[in-house]
Amino acid sequence: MQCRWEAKKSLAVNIAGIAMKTPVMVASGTFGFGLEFEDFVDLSQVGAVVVKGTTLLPRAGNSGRRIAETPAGMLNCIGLENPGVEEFLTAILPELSRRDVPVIVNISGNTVEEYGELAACLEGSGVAGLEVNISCPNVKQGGIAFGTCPDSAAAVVRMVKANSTLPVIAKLSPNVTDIVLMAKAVEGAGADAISLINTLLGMAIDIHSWKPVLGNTVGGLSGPAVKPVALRMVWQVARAVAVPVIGMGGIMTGEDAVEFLLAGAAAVSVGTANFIDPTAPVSVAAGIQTYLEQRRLNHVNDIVGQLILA
Amino acid sequence: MQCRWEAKKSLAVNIAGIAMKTPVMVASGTFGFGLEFEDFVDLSQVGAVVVKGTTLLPRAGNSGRRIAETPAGMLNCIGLENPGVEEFLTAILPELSRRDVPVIVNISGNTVEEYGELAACLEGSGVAGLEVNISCPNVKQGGIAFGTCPDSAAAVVRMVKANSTLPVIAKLSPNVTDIVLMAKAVEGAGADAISLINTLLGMAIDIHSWKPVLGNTVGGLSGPAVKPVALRMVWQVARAVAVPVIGMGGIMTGEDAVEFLLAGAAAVSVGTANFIDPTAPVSVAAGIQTYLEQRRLNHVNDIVGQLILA
Amino acid sequence: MSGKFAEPARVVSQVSLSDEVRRLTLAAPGTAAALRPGQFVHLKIADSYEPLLRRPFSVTAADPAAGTLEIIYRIVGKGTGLMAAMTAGDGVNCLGPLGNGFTPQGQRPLLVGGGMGLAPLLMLAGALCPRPVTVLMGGRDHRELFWTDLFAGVCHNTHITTDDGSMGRQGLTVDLLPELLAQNHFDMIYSCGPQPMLAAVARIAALRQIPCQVSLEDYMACGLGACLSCTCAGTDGKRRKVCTDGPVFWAGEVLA
Amino acid sequence: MSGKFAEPARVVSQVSLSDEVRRLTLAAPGTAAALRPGQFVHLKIADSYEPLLRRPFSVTAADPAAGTLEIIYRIVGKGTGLMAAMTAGDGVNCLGPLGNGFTPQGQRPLLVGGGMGLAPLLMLAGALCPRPVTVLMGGRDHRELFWTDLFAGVCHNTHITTDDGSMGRQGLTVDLLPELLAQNHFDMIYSCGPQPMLAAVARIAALRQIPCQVSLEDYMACGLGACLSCTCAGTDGKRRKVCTDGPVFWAGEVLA
Ligand SMILES: Cc1cc2nc3c(=O)[nH]c(=O)nc-3n(C[C@H](O)[C@H](O)[C@H](O)COP(=O)(O)OP(=O)(O)OC[C@H]3O[C@@H](n4cnc5c(N)ncnc54)[C@H](O)[C@@H]3O)c2cc1C
Ligand SMILES: Cc1cc2nc3c(=O)[nH]c(=O)nc-3n(C[C@H](O)[C@H](O)[C@H](O)COP(=O)(O)OP(=O)(O)OC[C@H]3O[C@@H](n4cnc5c(N)ncnc54)[C@H](O)[C@@H]3O)c2cc1C
Ligand SMILES: Cc1cc2nc3c(=O)[nH]c(=O)nc-3n(C[C@H](O)[C@H](O)[C@H](O)COP(=O)(O)O)c2cc1C
Ligand SMILES: Cc1cc2nc3c(=O)[nH]c(=O)nc-3n(C[C@H](O)[C@H](O)[C@H](O)COP(=O)(O)O)c2cc1C
Ligand code: FES
Ligand code: FES
Repeated sequence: MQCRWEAKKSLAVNIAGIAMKTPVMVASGTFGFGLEFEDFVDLSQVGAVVVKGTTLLPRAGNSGRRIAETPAGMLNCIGLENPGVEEFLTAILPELSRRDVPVIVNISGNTVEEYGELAACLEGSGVAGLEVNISCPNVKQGGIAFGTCPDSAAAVVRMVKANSTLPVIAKLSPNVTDIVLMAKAVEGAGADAISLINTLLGMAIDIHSWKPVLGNTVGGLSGPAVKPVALRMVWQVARAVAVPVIGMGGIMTGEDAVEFLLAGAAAVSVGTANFIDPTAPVSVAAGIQTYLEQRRLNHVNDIVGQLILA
Repeated sequence: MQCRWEAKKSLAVNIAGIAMKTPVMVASGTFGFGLEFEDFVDLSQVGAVVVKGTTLLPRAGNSGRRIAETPAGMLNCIGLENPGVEEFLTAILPELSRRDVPVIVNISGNTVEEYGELAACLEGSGVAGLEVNISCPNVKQGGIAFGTCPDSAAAVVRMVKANSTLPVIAKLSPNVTDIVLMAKAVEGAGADAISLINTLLGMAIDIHSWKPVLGNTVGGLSGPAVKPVALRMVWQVARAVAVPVIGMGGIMTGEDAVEFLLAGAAAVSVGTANFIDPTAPVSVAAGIQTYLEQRRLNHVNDIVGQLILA
Repeated sequence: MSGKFAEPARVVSQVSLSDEVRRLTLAAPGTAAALRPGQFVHLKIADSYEPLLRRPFSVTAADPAAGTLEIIYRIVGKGTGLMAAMTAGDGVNCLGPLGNGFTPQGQRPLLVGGGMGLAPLLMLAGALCPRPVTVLMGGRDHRELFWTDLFAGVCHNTHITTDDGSMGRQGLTVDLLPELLAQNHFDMIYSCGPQPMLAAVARIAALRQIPCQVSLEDYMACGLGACLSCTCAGTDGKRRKVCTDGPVFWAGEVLA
Repeated sequence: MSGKFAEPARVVSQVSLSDEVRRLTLAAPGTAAALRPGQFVHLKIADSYEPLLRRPFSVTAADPAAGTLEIIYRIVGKGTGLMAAMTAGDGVNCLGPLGNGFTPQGQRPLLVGGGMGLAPLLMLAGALCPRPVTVLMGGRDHRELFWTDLFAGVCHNTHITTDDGSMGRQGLTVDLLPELLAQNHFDMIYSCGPQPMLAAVARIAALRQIPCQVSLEDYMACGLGACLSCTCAGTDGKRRKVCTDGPVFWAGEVLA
């Protein structure tokens, strides 16, 4: 049953030109194409729908087991299963576009050129922006490599910018020594916003079979377990770059979101939370609204980056 | 009340020349100097006691709040509070040496030279080995820098080796892009064993005060939450180096330890677990013993590195 | 209006059916009213991050009037362990009804279930009444006897195999299946259980040209078709989501 | 043999003392027999990683014969929230007795406690009997009235301040303290409560040259002196571990 709730003006934000009714977006790969959650969420009350990672050609993803629960977290190795950009444009977007919510397409390529092609395909389609996934740890080619080297990350972003007039969000991998270096590289390459974190690379072993639990041996860790790491990186990046930062990693409640906002995130995304509470994007936004009201604050921007250091 | 349990021969291992009755050591900083746990654990049944990070001069550590609980984990910013190597040698080691357990000293320096001096101080003291902490993320100088750059990590290890005849264990930080690169660097520099992971750098924010929860703003994440990341790194390192690997990060049970052993760890350490169950080093070892017995395996080495890949 | 709910549900009662198996009755009126045989619920067991994810269970009975539904589950891990400790009044969050459910067709249906795979078939058997329903059930040993009692009320004929022969015929359901098919004129087969059993049932059904539906299991995060944790390869080369395209498929759709 | 235990303890009973405060009685025979006033226990509340760490609580009474001990706690977060839901028979793991405890000296002791800081003083008051014990207690408002009843049985004189004046004198304990000291001849002060209160009590005690012990609180992981989560600066420049060197200190040792 759809959760009836309407965002107040105090939650409205604008991220790199994308107007959102709330600062709570949904994280790519955790909310499908949005329509799957309409039984529970009025999409017009979601900040933005970031759709599943999309590639030029359809992908079947990884074989074998794809998820494993871990303490306060989960591992996944979906492997970018998706219908491909063509199918997205013809079969999914027309329906999704009827909803009053910005649609952001998360794109993934095997080569710098593929990212450019994807951006070009999506030009003029009516989507609100592109999120460049340079960080997905599951794909053996590409993925991890782009996201862990400042030069290649910058090259991807430049290529996407060159092929698009849309706002471009660069999504960073946390599996790096220096997240600020990565953030500055993509900012320098023209990214209009930066989102982080993608998943931490992890693993689980079945002690009965002596085999990895996941079909792909390793997978990406998400959920509450990673929140401290995500928050630290968001804080480091937000104080180092001028473009808006979209924070994510383990956000389950309005309180969690407030931590990210105080750390400097201009907006947040909920990911794993959607699997536990299908109304999460709305309940987290409502939690932020309550927080603001209790403190008689007029607008969510009044708390963004307001962390007080000793 | 001390937990009465005796390790069978099937658990005995030898790590870089250090003979241990069980493959379960205790992680530096989580077990004090060992004596603090004698009410609960017979130290002679612990693989090895790795003492609190020790520096040349005494250190007061960080001010403000030093720990915060997180989902299935904890953050700490102790800041290497310790009595200094002199006091360790004169006031603590004589008593600790009376126990039938290898003592490994975790050392931390601000410069490459300090590591050398520390190693020299500990030469001939009767300790069983040195663990070189190049990874503690809490100390503003040194610490993090050494542990995240292969060259400086190697320089530290070389210096320690040059000043010591003891087995030298290099302890790696997980806050790096390429853990295998770090492992190979310290192996190349002469490390006799590699231990990992130290804590993941994280943060928490108090949404009531708008301040960081921790006195040091950021701190190190440990406990079950980090286990998937730790296990992945131990697996990657164990298959890439020839020296023995000591695995740690979120080990709470014998089953957790078995995962690390299958991934290739020759021994494991329990850290945060000691705070929840003061008998952890023994209960984890007992859990491994039970696991071996149930499968009629003769020795713990029968499972080390036996992960079956598809 | 939509037919899916994420409702705070209360435990009405819980009974032991064997050492390891329990029947849990939940008050979840929205789901109970909308649910069809073969659909499942996805339960958030504790208001905690341990365990984090929901747990999927087939529904064995639903009473729209009373607003209750029943599941039968085996205690296997953390989540089911916590469930086993629940008593009347305890809360869970119930997401459902999920999945497509069986197509209740056929005048002489045969149900083939192995182990906990009998759960969704139980509600189906009830829905197929008063048509004559035959069930072929396989289990490890006589401790799964409770299934016989449960199906007795809704089925005409019950055939049993156990791995150790301690109840019914010794062997697997699929060992008995050809015989049963030869002796009867079934016009529809429904099956749920371990993957190898489903593959064998589907093969035998295809040989005899009897339409066959199978209910699959997979590891699930969202249960809503969004995360792609649970997809499997269709025989046409396209992926199927077990949680929304299934869990019930025509055998030929997913089994070669 | 050692005096510390990590014992599986059972809840004997739990009663509400106010909206937010509960008294929990635990069966923990080893700890109950060994514990002295001012020591504390470190409780692992649930057999789960949520919450992960133990929680420290002062003991307000111990009955070695019955093998039980009592704590009085305020519901403030996750751990105490779970504790509040416990009923007789539920289990916790009890690590204790921890810390050093008070030095029970003085013939005319004064106990000064603020809020939950009254907890360790309650057991101390009982141990100081039959010496005449005076307690000066401070709280937010009349909802902390229950402390008066608890101390009534063990103290000769009870003085009360509340922030809002809804019970006793309006103001802080330290506002009333100089007056009390002028009117009586106390030869020992014990204090526990918020840091600013302790600092003020210590200052006033030093002026009057009355020996004073304070009981500190800090965030704790191990409770055994191993992790250094809880250390504070001593006035001599050396660090003190609140969990093992304390929680009770001579005021001059830790407060300037
Ligand atoms: C559509 C569907 C219907 C099901 N119906 C029933 C039923 O009627 N009765 C019954 O006893 N069981 C049923 N199962 C299996 C049931 O979901 C698992 O036994 C349960 O999730 C185990 O949880 P746990 O925490 O006790 O085990 P753990 O092993 O601790 O679980 C760890 C993780 O693995 C998942 N998991 C473990 N086993 C399975 C499994 N067999 N299938 C899917 N996920 C699994 C859990 O959901 C969890 O995410 C069904 C599964 C599916 C997909
Ligand atoms: C020696 C000692 C004795 C204490 N005695 C009592 C007592 O008798 N009655 C009572 O009500 N409280 C007492 N406290 C405080 C009590 O430990 C906390 O209120 C409790 O840990 C809060 O747990 P929570 O999970 O409900 O709160 P959360 O806020 O969810 O706890 C999060 C973390 O912070 C820690 N924490 C939170 N508040 C405190 C605090 N004030 N002091 C230390 N750690 C804290 C918790 O232990 C946990 O690790 C004592 C503390 C110490 C150190
Ligand atoms: C099942 C699953 C699938 C995901 N797929 C993608 C993806 O396709 N592209 C992407 O950039 N991130 C993907 N992510 C990462 C999330 O978008 C998000 O960055 C991460 O999960 C951290 O947020 P969370 O802890 O709130 O889940 C996926 C995460 C999960 C759990
Ligand atoms: C409170 C605390 C203090 C620590 N101090 C040190 C230290 O002094 N030196 C060091 O190398 N590692 C230190 N560590 C890291 C641990 O030794 C270990 O690497 C880490 O906690 C991961 O293991 P765990 O998850 O089992 O705790 C400390 C960890 C904790 C929690
Ligand atoms: S469980 Fe998420 S798509 Fe099926
Ligand atoms: S709590 Fe660990 S030293 Fe005090």
